[in-house]
Amino acid sequence: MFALSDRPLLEHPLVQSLADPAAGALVTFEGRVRQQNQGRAVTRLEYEGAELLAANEFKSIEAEASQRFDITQLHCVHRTGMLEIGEIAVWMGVLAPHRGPAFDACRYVIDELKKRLPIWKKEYYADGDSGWINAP
Amino acid sequence: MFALSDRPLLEHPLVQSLADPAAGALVTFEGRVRQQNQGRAVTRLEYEGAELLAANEFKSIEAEASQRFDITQLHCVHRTGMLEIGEIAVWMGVLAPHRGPAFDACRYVIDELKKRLPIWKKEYYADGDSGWINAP
Amino acid sequence: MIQIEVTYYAMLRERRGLSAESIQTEAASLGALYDDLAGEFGLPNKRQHLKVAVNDQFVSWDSSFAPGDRITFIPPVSGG
Amino acid sequence: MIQIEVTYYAMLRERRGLSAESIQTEAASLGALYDDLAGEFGLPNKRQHLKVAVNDQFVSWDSSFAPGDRITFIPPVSGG
Repeated sequence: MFALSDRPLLEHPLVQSLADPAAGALVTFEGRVRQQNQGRAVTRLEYEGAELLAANEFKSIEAEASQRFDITQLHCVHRTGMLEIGEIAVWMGVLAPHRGPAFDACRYVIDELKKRLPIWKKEYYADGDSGWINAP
Repeated sequence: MFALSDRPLLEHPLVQSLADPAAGALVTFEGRVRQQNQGRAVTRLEYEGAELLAANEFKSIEAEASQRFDITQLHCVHRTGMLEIGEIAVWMGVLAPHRGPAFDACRYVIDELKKRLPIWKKEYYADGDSGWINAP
Repeated sequence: MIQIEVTYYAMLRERRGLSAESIQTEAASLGALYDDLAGEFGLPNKRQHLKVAVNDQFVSWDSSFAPGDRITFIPPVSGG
Repeated sequence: MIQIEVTYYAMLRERRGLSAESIQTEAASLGALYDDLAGEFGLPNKRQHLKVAVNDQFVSWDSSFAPGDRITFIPPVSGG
């Protein structure tokens, strides 16, 4: 399951509701706002997402992960709006009977998410400049 | 850093105190008590550890991980005492500038921990039997 | 001439100056529609760097569209 | 004859019936010490399946030991 949220992610119900008595392993990934990117000092970040399209595309990624890896539950939340340094931009958790597939699936999903989900990041720099990442 | 704890792990200071403004990625692993192991219904588990020896051996594992992977912080807590189904037996978190090394280091450390740390698990089964795992 | 809804995000939204608008168009495909809008509003992205969705499903640039469809142009993504 | 402290864990602790004890021994190596104790108390593990530590550092079975050392026999581990 996937959601966008404009609130601190660890408060989100999807973060709290991973549970399965058959699961022996939980792997989580958090992407946090770094104070620099490619050598430039970053002061804050802004994220924007196309919510329904992102949810649809995440369903495809989740189906791929479930087919490739023996996992029981997968939750992911991505932040929108303005974020300060150290805040969590994306959180995901994968439950599985065993740890190998939990690691593999978590890594697969974050890699695909970054390539495919319609979410955009704007960086604000210490020198006052700003820009959308991947803009032409 | 490593600790043993006889309390629910998510309350432990080492779980709460991972933070580094240079870190862009956090990968965590939780090993949870499963309701069955190798086809037998498990009702609860007991863990026992050799604390100082485990802390020393974890330092070696942590040094290996820091040498192999670009990580900034590694915390791990292992539970001792009696655990119910679904409780967390081991928690670890790895902070790194980027996600690849965070995943790789987390996986390396849990694999080595399971092989090398002087910690023992006793399973209690639904049929009333019990036994130390890996006992001869 | 049909009426559709166009939704803009990120750099496209900023350049256009709004998030969504209703448009009358005679374009025969999504590709032609984008080229028209890019010319009219000076949208910064070349079409080969974008993807396109109709009613929240990704589709190909040569797809057609129907009155009332919601069309979204997807600039290069940078989530995570 | 020297006095040392032996610590037991898990299956060894259960079989011995205690966690630690002071022992007088004439054994010349850790291997000989374990063999003596295993024979006396019926410890379940063969030595080749164990590791041994002196004062919380792993050492080899042919290491010697000194009066007052704390010796721990490590059965096969199963943490995580």
